[in-house]
This record gives sequence, structure tokens and C-alpha cells, in this order.
Amino acid sequence: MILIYTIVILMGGGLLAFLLGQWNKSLPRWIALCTVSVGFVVLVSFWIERYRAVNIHLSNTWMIDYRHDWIPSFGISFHLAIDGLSLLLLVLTFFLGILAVLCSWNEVKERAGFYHFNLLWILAGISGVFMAMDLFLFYFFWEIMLIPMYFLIGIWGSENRVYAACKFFIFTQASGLLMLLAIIGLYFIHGRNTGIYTFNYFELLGTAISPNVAFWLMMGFMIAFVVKLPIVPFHTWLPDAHSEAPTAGSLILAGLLLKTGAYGILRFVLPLFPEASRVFAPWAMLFGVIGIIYGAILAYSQTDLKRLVAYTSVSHMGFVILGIFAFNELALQGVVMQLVTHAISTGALFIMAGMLKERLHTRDINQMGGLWAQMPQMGAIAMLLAMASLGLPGLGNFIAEFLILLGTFKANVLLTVIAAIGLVFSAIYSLRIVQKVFLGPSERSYQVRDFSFREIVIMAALTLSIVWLGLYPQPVINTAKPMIMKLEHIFSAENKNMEKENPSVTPLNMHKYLVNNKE
Amino acid sequence: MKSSISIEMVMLLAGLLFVLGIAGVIIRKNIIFMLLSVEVMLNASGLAFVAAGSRWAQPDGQVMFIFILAMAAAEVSIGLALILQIYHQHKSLDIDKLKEMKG
Amino acid sequence: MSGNDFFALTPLLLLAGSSVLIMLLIAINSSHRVIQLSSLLLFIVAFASLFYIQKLLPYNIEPLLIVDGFSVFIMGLIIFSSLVVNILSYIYFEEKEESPKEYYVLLFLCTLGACVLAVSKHFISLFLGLEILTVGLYALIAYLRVRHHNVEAGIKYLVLAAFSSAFLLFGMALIYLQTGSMEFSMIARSLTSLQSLPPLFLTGLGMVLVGVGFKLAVVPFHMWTADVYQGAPAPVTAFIATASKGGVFAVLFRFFIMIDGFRFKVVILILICIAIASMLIGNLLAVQQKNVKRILAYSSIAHLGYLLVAFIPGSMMSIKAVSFYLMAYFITTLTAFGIVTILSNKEKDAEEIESYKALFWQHPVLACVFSTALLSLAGIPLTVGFVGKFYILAAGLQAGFWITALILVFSSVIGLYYYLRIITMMFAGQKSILSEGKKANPIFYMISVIALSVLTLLIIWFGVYPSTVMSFIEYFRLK
Amino acid sequence: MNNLLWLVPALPFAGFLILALAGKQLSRVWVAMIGAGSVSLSAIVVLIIGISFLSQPPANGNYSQTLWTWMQVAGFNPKITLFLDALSLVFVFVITFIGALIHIYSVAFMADDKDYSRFFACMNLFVFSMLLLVLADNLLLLYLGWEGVGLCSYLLIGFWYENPANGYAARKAFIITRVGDTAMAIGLFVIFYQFGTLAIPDVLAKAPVLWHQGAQMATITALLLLAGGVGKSAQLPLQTWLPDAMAGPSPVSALIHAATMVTAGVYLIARMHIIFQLSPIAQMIVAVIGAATLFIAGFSALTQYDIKRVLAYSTISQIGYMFLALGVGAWTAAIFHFMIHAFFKALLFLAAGAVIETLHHEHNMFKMGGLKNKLPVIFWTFLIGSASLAALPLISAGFYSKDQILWYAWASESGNPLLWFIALLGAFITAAYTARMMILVFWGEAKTEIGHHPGKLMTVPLIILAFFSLFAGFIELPHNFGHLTLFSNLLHQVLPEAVLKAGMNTELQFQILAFLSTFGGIYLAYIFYYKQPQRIEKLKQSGFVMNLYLFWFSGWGFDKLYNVLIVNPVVFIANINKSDVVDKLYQGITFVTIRLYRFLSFTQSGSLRWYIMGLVIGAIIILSIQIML
Repeated sequence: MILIYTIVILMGGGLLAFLLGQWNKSLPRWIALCTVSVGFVVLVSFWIERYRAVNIHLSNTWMIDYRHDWIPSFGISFHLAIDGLSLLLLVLTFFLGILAVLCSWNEVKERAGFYHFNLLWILAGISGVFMAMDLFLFYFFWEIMLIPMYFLIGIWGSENRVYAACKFFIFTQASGLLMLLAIIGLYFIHGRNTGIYTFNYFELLGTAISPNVAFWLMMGFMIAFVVKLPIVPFHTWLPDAHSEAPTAGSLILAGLLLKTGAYGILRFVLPLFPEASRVFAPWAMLFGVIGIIYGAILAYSQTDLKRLVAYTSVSHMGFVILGIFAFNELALQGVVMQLVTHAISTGALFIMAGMLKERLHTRDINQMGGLWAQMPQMGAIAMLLAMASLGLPGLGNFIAEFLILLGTFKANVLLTVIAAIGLVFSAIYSLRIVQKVFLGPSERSYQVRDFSFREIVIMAALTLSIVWLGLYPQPVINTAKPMIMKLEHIFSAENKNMEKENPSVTPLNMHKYLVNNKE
Repeated sequence: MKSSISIEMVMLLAGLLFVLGIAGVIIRKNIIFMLLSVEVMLNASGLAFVAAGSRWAQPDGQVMFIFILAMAAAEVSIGLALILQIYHQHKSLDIDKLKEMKG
Repeated sequence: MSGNDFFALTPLLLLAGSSVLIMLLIAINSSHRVIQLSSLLLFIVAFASLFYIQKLLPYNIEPLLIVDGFSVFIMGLIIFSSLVVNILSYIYFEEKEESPKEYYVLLFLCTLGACVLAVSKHFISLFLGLEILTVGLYALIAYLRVRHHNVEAGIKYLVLAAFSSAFLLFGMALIYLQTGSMEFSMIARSLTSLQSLPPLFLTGLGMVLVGVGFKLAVVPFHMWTADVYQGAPAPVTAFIATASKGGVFAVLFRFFIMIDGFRFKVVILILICIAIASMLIGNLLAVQQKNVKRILAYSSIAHLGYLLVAFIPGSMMSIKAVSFYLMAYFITTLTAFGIVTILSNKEKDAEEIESYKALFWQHPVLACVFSTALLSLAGIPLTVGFVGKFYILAAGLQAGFWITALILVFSSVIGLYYYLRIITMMFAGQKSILSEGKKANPIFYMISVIALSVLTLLIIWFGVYPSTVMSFIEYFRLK
Repeated sequence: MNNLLWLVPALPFAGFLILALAGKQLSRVWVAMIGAGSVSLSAIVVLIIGISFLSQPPANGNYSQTLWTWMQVAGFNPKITLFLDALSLVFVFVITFIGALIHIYSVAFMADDKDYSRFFACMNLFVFSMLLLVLADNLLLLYLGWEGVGLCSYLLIGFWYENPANGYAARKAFIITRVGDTAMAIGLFVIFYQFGTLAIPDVLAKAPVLWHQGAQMATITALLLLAGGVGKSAQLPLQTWLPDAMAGPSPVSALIHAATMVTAGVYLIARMHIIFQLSPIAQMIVAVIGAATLFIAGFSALTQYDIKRVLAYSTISQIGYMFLALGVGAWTAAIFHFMIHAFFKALLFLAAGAVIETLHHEHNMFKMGGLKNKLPVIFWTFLIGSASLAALPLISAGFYSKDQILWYAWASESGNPLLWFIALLGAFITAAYTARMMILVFWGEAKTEIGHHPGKLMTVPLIILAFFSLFAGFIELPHNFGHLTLFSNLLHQVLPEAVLKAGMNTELQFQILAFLSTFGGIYLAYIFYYKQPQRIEKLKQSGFVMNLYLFWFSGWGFDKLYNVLIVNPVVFIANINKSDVVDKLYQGITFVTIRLYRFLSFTQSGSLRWYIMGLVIGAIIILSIQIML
């Protein structure tokens, strides 16, 4: 029931904020803050309790499994369940949710009620996505989060907001509908095979599908997820959405919405279509690598701070797709870490961009410069975040990227090497941010104040977690472990079959010669 | 009593009338004439019904024809009312002048 | 005709009787308000009578009519939408027309016509129902006769409808000529032996399709739609968009099911082409359209295309999907046009998209209602439109019609764009240019708003919890 | 002693934390106390540990202390473990000891800077990272330190951030070293998959078992690690960042870009020496890189006018010597040279910093001069440092360390005459540019007024360093000259002895040659810059010489080459693609959609007759489809 409560709390809080926002301006944000905090506390205490009570990395069961009939004639049920991965992402959702409320504390002055309604409903949709174990329900939540996000960007965004909001909506909706087709296709195939027509995830696992059909169905799922993630060439909605969204919107986009794509691949694409994924893996990895490099190069050339950070997301998400399709535990753990750490570090960068915008009324980094003199605290945090973004060891992102590359190295040496070049590019663009914004001579004579107390709280929470994840990532790793072991188990069996078939030496299977000594 | 005219011939006539009606509707610009041409088409269908009814020796075709007549009458009456109004508003019966709504 | 026959036809008789009753009320010079309320009452009675006749089902009235679950369901939808239109009409006509009373007579007649379509299983009853509906609509469309647009729309609809009726009739005649019967089951019987269709029948069927296609406003017979939707008074537009199409679609469906037209590849091919063209062209036409009524017109073209996607497989699932989608479409479209109606003023309908600017900040309730309706049209979850679209896709994919499903997806993405444009407009800016609420008739204004809110709740309720409706449809489906 | 180990890095880190979090609130005195104090304390701890290590050598030759397990993923479980053996001890000693001196020096040097606490925070963080680097038990932790020092280097090069040129230099340093780091990371992947662990002792223990001599994998691994070392240690071809890195304050140059960080590459190779030993090719490449670098950088140093750039090139050159030593298998010689170099180069940088500050931030040597009498302390310490750098025979520490390298370049098994000759030529050039620097700065006439004299806080560290620059060499004397091997004895616990070719015992002749080359270099500078400066002018008349001069001056054109080959194309692509070419695709779709809309909306002409036409055409199409099929 805890799962339902989390969603209900968010939705109810949203409605309450909306209704009460009509007659009091500051009430909605307090309601929102309370709502999200309650959810956060509940989830974290659940996590800690679980972490203490059982060896979380050994338990192979679903922590909570709630099921209730919804549309029985279609075999659709209201089925929520969480395992470690879901739990992690849920905690992350609420964590960033709190920060999102906090960072829009003063930013949103008008229509605060509706604003917080949207904010909470986005969170509700995202939470639902992370919990739904019924494909129909999953799609349902998948779409639910879009509309409030659309409003968030479209109403409270900056100048070009409508264009950005529409672009975001249309991209995700188009890809989502293709996924719906695939879901329905899978539903009928499973139904015909077994006579049981159901959207239940657990039932659909292991559906026997002919390879060709499986490939297309998988592509249906994939397209939705890679657009969300996003992967080049489906990324172009992201810079627009990010740069136009209000701070909280960017935070949630970067921190959570993108993660739903990765989650979808981990949860649905790989387990449902293992063979097809395997066939597709080299291409997916290739696209990942292209994304890493391409996003980085684009990030380098941007002058709009938020746009720049948005492209860095493209680059970082390239690592995610690369790691997922490496199909081994190291890379997958790296992916989970990347989801969490990227959410935190990039979210923090967006918050910072928002703070700068609030102070300077511009996002153009050419108009900034030399801000360190007046805002040393913010400068220092920005430096730390830039370091996180370029993967400095000791910060969470390093663990993520290192594990991903380490895992990928086993699967494909050539692509790993190219992806590693992305690390150099990430240094280039990250340092450029710091240089352009905080260092160098002052472009204008600003009178800006450094962090306020509220901002310190936000940034402290983010930086502490990023450092924590960098130095002791074990809780995250352990929590995600059962899920990842399951995935690896699916693929390890096939791994062996594949390797026997292919004895010739090419640059693409060089890895066998680099890694074979161990076996 | 056996008809001396074959069904095919009647249908051909009906089809001819129908096509003539279509052509009339397309070619004429005056609304009244357009309505007239539509009437021709409707009657062509009526004729076809009658012919079909006679083929199967059923009264249904003729029943249908009567319905068609009634319906055509109702239609024309409303049509004429509208035409009056149009003339009142536009001082013209040229259908091509009625293009206020488009796009 | 036996007593039972009359019993089975109670709803139709009630509708017919109502029109007479209203006429009498007009004769004794009742006020608009009295007429409105009594017609509302009569609609409710007619609607209630549907439950009353339930235990008879299915009931054949040879050779013309059949009252079965499906027809009751469709009649329910039609009467329901007329009822809503009726509610909306008061404030709309009260301020625009001195004597809007005959309007209600015509509304009853049109409803009757649509209902006849729903129960007909014979070309004659089909034709009768269609013409009752159409002739009534001529008058309704041009009802505000001093407005240029109304009259223009009226004459366009009149000429085109008559023109297409001629096609329909000619087609019927040809089918009759070929099969020797105008009753659907008899036609089916004479076709059962044939695997390939005789050209005469095919031509006839094609011409019937032209006629029906016109009424349904599917591509390529769609061109009148936007003009008529735009020109007609907003409540009438709502009626055209819902009741008239629903009746026609019902009879088309019955016809195809009874003659099992789904086994003929050529017919299916044509239907696929029509469906694809409707979806694409309908949506494309609305992309940059600035008139809300025209946007809704084009979107209705696309929605009929969607319906055809579910229709084409002709499976059990199709029937349910079509029923569900029709219901979803009815509720949603009524809501959307309801908003247009409420926001219209004395001079002009609220049709320019610009006039919706900042609506949300001025009339949050109306804006929310309208947004919900538009999102439902776009098929976004939490709304009934989503479940409907899901149903359609399921029906299409179950039979393996991937192409149409894909086109549906792509075109609905285009569709999304223009729905979003309206929604965006409502949230943009600060000041609304629309007038304040209808001060003149606060009670009826409130009633209308409440009615629309109820519809909105239905949209959401059926969107979130569709299983009751689904089992309901299961019960009333075409057997 | 074992459990004190964590204090060594923890003290500077604590200093960093306090300064970073509360630096604004603290007074300057406290900042200085914490900044310099933490490192000094750390040095004391090292001293205690070092004494215990030397007096009671641990059984297995090392101290190690595990703090916690960093992570555990699929058999990959690096721990946060500190590991101290003789090699680390030398490095730790140099880092903390010289670090402490430089911190003390900085207290005075940076006294007027507005970002006092930021400076010390970064310096402390640097010391922490560097200590972590050399104390790391596994390669991942080493990598953490490795990148950490890179970060601090970046922060400190760009310390005076108002000037964009400093920021540029800082980023250049970071990014170029990152190239090497990335290769090194790939090296770590290879090592992990080969050995299933990144723990250094395990890797070193398994390597000879797993790989035979000359194994291809060993070469690949060694080269990847080498790439990391090359980047960090500013060796060919990634050396271009170091001269620019002189944009930072002088103590930074002394600590990071002379004494410690830039020698991290040396440490890495020495640490992983077993892998290098397994691959003669890789080792040869190390030697060649070292030789080439020392040669190239020497000539560049000869042409610079900025005193710090001279020292920067000389650092590159001296590290080249260390690489050469590593390459020829003279492991201990390399480490010995590292230590001596740390002393004298730190001294030189600090003294140069003092000179620069006294002369109102004048970097140009040609505008200095005549300081011999005005700044006696600086002069003498600088002279001692220079003597050591030029390897002035017998009396300077640099002589003993460099002589060893020259000898091994010839005599060791993998040495060869060419390497030796280049090294000898390098020694000649070194002497020349060192003498040139001395002459230009301290002799001749004064060209710039001097400001205030450096205080005690600055001179005392100089004197201490000068002492070591002179006498530290005596702990390791050549075979034919006392044959004292204290230092190499210590290191031989970890590093193997250099294997000499058969029949090599005529070290004396080489020493004489080294003598001659040193004095030759000094004489050359004496002639051209003291005795007959007009000769320089005459030489500059010649186009060829001028071009050669400019070529050397620009660091052999590497910057330009990289700009043309890599930087400019990438920037060009990035800039033309600023608006994202992929987006054009979607804009194209939008465009097509709108075109279609326009076309279709044109069909909705409002004309009834047109509509009828449409209807008829539709009917015809349908009927013809039906009839046709």
C-alpha cells in the first residue's frame, strides 16, 4: 500500500495546492513541500529498514507487490511493485522533488497553485512509471507525466516556451504511441501463444516471439525510451525543453524524466526481448557512443548556459545506453549509478543556471564572467559540479562512468575507447562553463548576492550526495544488485553461445584477446 | 404483362440521367439550377428503383420512389427558402459568390 | 404491428411525439424557457425509456427495424447528445434569436432521424431516417438565418447532402437490382454464395459508400465539413458532429456486419484507403487552422478515420472498440462544442483561436473543461479518449492491420500539435478578450457549466476506470 | 606506525575542508596557520613513520592500512587502502617536506592576495591528492589522486582568474593531461580484465606469472599507462601545457609543476615497473621519449626570456632524464633524480618567485640583472639551485643524480650510445641555459628597481632547500667515488637493480665527459651573454638562426601543430554545428507538414462547385478501384 500512498499523496497534494492556491499565494508551496517530504521520508525509512533487515543485495524478491484488477476485460490490472532499482529511482524522485519545490520557492510568483499542481503530478507520473508492473499501467503513467510537464514548460518557461513545450510533447508522445503499438502487439502475441490475455509484466516475460517480430516490437519500446533518454538523433527536443523550462522543470527533466527512458530499457526492453536486444546491442552501443561525442561537441559550442548543460545530458546519457547494452554487471551497475549521479549533478547545474538567471536575467554565458569575485560560494559549487560532470574521481559520476566503461570494455573495446574520448570532451565543455561564468574578467559590473540560506540548503544536499556517492556508492550498488543480477543472468547464458560462433579476429571482437586470459 | 423495354435499357437511362444531373450540378453556377440538377439525379435514382422493383416484381421500388419524391419536395422547399435568404443577402444567386468560409 | 412493436419503439415514438408536443406548446405561445425545460424533460423521458425497453431485446420489427442492444446503445448516445445540445442551446439562442422555439422541434426530429438510422436494417428505413435527419439539419444549420455564414453553410450542406443522397439512392437501387431485396439480411443471403462480387453490386456498394462517406465526412467526401461546422450555430455543430454521425456509422456498421462485407478484399482496401486518407488529411488540414470550429471539424474527419481503423477488421473487438470510441467521441466532442457554445456571444461564435487567449486565468473551470476535452480528443491518458484510442489500436492490431495503426499513431501526433495550440492559447497571456459569464441567464449558464463539468468528469472517470463502461458495452454490443 | 598512516593525507584534507568551508570567516593568520600547519604536521607524521619504517623495516616491506571498501561490483572491489613502501616513502617525504616548506614560503609570498584562503585550500587539497596518489594501494585510488592533482593544478594555474590567459593555460593543462589520463583509464580496464583486480601488489605479483617476457599484452598495458605518465609529466608529445602552466603563482609552480605532480608519471612507471620490464619495447619507448623530451625542452629553455618558462622547460627536460633512466632500467637513478630535482627545482622556482615579486612581477629576464649584490640570499640560493640543475660536478647534488643517469644510459643493458649522447648533449644545454639565466638575472646592470626585500618566511625555506640541493646528493655516490648507496639500498626493496652490460666499468671517462659538457655549456653562456653579448645580435641577423630561434622559442611548434591538427578542426565543427544539424531534420518534417497543410487548405476553397467536384472525383476513384480489382 505504501506505493499507492506515494502516488495518492502526490496527486492529492497537487489538487489541494491547486484549490487552495486560489486564495493564498504561499500555501501551495508549503503543501507541496510537505507532501514531497512526507513521501521522501516514508521511502527513505522503508529503504533503510529494508537495507538493515535483509541483505538487500542478496534478496531476490520484489520488495512490495500490489495488485488490483483495473480493466479485467483486457487483463489490465493496477499492478505496482518495486525492486531495488525502482526503490532507488523513487527515492531519487522524491529527493529531487523536494529540491524542485525549494528551488522554485521564489521563482514562481504567479499561479503558484497550478504550478505546484503540475509539479506534483509530474512526480506522481514519474513515480508511477517506476512502479508500474502492468504494461498498460506503465504506458498510462508514462503519458500522465507529460501533460503537467507541458504546462510547466509552456506556462512558466522563458521566451520561446511554447515551441519548446510542443516539441517536447510531440516527440515524447509520438514515440510513446509507437510503444503503445508494441505493447498491444506483445499483448496479442502472448495471448495467442498462451490463451491468457494480460498486460501483466511478469506474465509477459519470456513470451516466445519470432525474431523478426520481436525485433520490431523491441524497436517500438526502444523508440519511446531512446527519445526520452535521449539518444542522438532523437535528442533535439531536449535542449529546447531544458533551456526554456523553469528551473524546477529543467531539474525534473534532467533528473527524472530522462531516467524513465533508461529505466524502461532496463525494465522492459532487455527482459522482454533478450534475443532482439542482443542483435541490436552493437547498434545501440554505437548510437550511445555517437551521442557521447556528438553531445559533447554540441555542448562545447553553446552559449546558452542551460542549453549547454542540456547537451551535456545528451552526452552523459550516451554512456547509459552504452552501458546497458554491454549486458554485464559492471556496466549495468555503472548505468544505475549514472542515473542517480547524473540526476544529481546535472540537476544541480540546472538549479545553478536558474539561480544565475534569477540574478542576471540572462542565460547567455558570453554576458557572464568573473562572477567568482562576488559569488565565491556559488563558484566553488559550480566548480565541484563541473568536476562531477567531467567525471572527477571521488565524485559519483566518476564511479558511474568508470564502471560503465569498465563493463563495456569487455563487450566492445573499440567503442569503449571512443567513448573514453568523450571524457576528454567532457573536460573541455565542463571547464568552459566555469571559465565563462565564474572566471575571467567581469563582463558587466554586477551587484549580485551569493547564496541565500535556502540555496545553500539545496546545494549542500546535492553536493553532499554527489560526494557520498563518489566515496561510498555501496548502498546504491547493493540495492540495485538483485535486479542487475537477474538481467545479467538472462544475458550471460546467451553470451556463451555467441562467443562460440565467432572465431575470427576483427577490431570489434578484439576484446576477446584483451580479456580472455581470465577465462 | 411483359415489358417490352429491357431492364438494362432503363438502367442505362437512369444512369444517363444521373450523370447528366451530376454534370448539371457541376456546370451550373446558379443555385436554382443546381438544385434542379440534383432533382434530376434524385429522380434518376428513383427510376432505377422502379426498374429494380419491376425486375423482382416487387412494389418496394415504387414505394421507394414515392419516398424520394417526398423527400425531394421537402428538400426543395427548404432549399428555396435558403435561396431567398441568399438573394436577400447577396443580391445574387451565383454560387461562386458564396465563399466566405474557407481554409 | 403488434403492441409489442409499439412497445419496442417507445423511444422513437416518444421523440416523434415530443416534436408534436413542442409544436403545440409553441402554438399556445409558451416562453422559450418553458419550451426549453419541457424539451429537456422530454429528452430525459426518451432516454429513460431506453432502459424501459431493455428486457425486450433484441426485437425485430420486420422488415424495417431491429431494436437490439447495439441500437439501444447508439440511441442512448444520440439522445444523450441531443439532451446535452438541448441544454446548451438555451443561452446560445436566447440572446441571438427572437423566437428560437421551433429549433427544439427540429432538434427532436433530427434526433428521431438519427435514432431511426440506429434501428434500421432496411434500405427504406435507412433512407427515411437519413432524410428525416438531413432535412431537419438543413433548417438547423441555417437557423440563424440573418447570419451570412449560417445561410452559406445551409445551402452548401443542402446541395451536397442532396447530391450525396442521390448517390446513396442510386447505389441502393443497384444493390436492390442485383440482390432483389433491400433488407440487409436478405441481401446477405443472396451474397453468401458469391465469393467475388458482381460488378453491379460493387458499383452499388461504392455509391452507397459515397453517400455514407459524405454523411460521415470522411476523405474524400469531407470538404463540406469545415464550412458547415463553422457556419452552423455551435450547438447544431455539436449535434452534427455527434448524433448525425453516430446514427450513420451505426447503420453502416450494421449493414457491413449483416452482409459480412469484411470478407471482400476490395471493399476493405477502399475502407483502408479512406481511413488512412481521413486520418492524415483531417489532421493535416487543422495544423495551422485558426478557427476553432474548423479545427474541430477537421479533427472530426480524423476521428472518423480512427473509427474506421477499428471498423475495418470487423471482429468482435471491432464492435466493442467502435462502440466505446463512439461513446468517447460523443462525450468529448459535446464537451468541446459546449465550451464553444458557452463562450459565444451575441454577435459571433467563439471560433477564433485568438479569442481563447488567457481563458484559463479568466474562466479556469471552462478552460480546464476544454483542455480535458481537447486532451481526450488527442488521446492522452486519464481521459476517455485515450482508452478509446487504445481500444481502436487493440482492435486494429489484433487483426494485424499494422499499417492503419501506424498511420493512426503518426496522424494523431500531428493532431496533438493543433490541440496543443488551442490549449497553449488558453494558458497564454494575462487578459482574456472574451466577455464575462452570461449575466443575462445566470441560472442556465450555471446549468450549462455544470452539464459540461459532469461531462468532463465522465471523460476522466471513463478514462481512469473504463471497465464499467466496457462491461456495459459488452452487454449492448452488436451480436 | 601502521595506523598513523591515514593521518598523512587526512591532515591536509582537513586543512582543505576547514579552509574551503570557513575560509572567509577566518583571519589571515589562522588561514596561514591551518594551511601551512596542516602540511607541516603531515610532514612530521611522515617523519615519524619514516623513522619507524627505516629503523624497523616491516616484515613484508610495507605498511598498509585499509580504511573502507570503496565499492564491490562483480568482483571489482577496490578498497580505500593506503600502502607505504620504500618508493612511496621517498615520494611522501618529498611531497610533505617540500610541500611544507613551500606552504611556509607562500604564507609570505601570497600575503597580499585577496584570495588567501582559497590559495591555501587548493594547496592543501593538492597535497592531499598527491599523497593519495603515491599512497594508493590500488590503481583506482591512484587514479583518484591522479585526477585530483590535475584538478588542483587546474585550480592553481588559473588562480588569478581575472586574466583569461591564465584560465586558458589552466584548461590547457587539464585537458592535455586528461588525454593521457583517459589512455591510462583504458590501461586500467585492460589490467582489470587481465588480472581481475586493480590492487597494485596483486597486479605486480601476477604479471610475471601471466605474461611472458615481451608479451603483447604487457606492451599494450605499459604503453597505455605510459600515456598517462606522459600527460602528467609533460613529456613528448603531451608536453605543451607545462610552459603555459607558469601562469600560476610561483609557489604553485614550485610545488606542483616542478617538485611533485609532474613527476607522478615517473612514480607510476616506477610503481608498475614489472609490467614495463616485461615489455622491452615499451621500456625502449619510455627511454626514447625521455631522451627526445630532454633534448627538445633543453633547446626551448635556451631561448626563453621569461624566467619561469626557462624553469618550466628545464623541468620538462629534467623529467626527460628521469624517463630516460626509467627506460634504461635505472629505476633507482630515476627516483634519485626525482628527489634531487624536487629540491633544486623547488628552490629555483621559489627563488625566481622571490625575484619576480621583488621586481614588481617582472618575468622577463632581460629586464632583470644586477641582483647579485642587492639580494644576496636569493642570489646564493639561486646559485646553488642552478649549480645543481647544471649538475656542477662534485659539489652539487644534481651532479650525482644526473651522472648516474648518464652512466646507465650508456652502460645498462637496455641503454645505448645514442641515448647517452643525447643525454650528454642535454647536460650541455642544461648548463648553458642555466648559466644564461644566472647571468641575465644576477649579473650585468640593474634594469628594474627592486621593491621590498623578501622576509624570513621566504628566505628560510630557500636556505633549507639550498642545503638539500647541495648535500642531498651525498647519500648516493658513484662506484668509483665513495660508492655510497644508501638511497638505492632503500629502494631496492621495491625496485630492481639496473642490469649493466658486460664489461662496463670505466665510469670515470663518462664522468669526465659530463664534466666537460657542463663546463662547456657554462662557458658558452658566459661568452654569449656576459663577455660578448653583441655576438647574439650578430647571430640574430641571420634568417636561419632567427627562424630556429623562433622555432625553439615556440617549443618546437607543437602548439601550432596541435592547433592546426586537432583544436581548430574540432572548434570549427563545433561552431558550424552550433544549432545542431540533426534538428534540421525535424525542422524539415515540420516544413513538409506545413507545406502539406497549405496545399490541403488550398483545396478547402469554400466553393461549393469545387466541393462537388471533389465528391465526384472521390466517387470515381472508389468506383474505379472497385471495378478494376
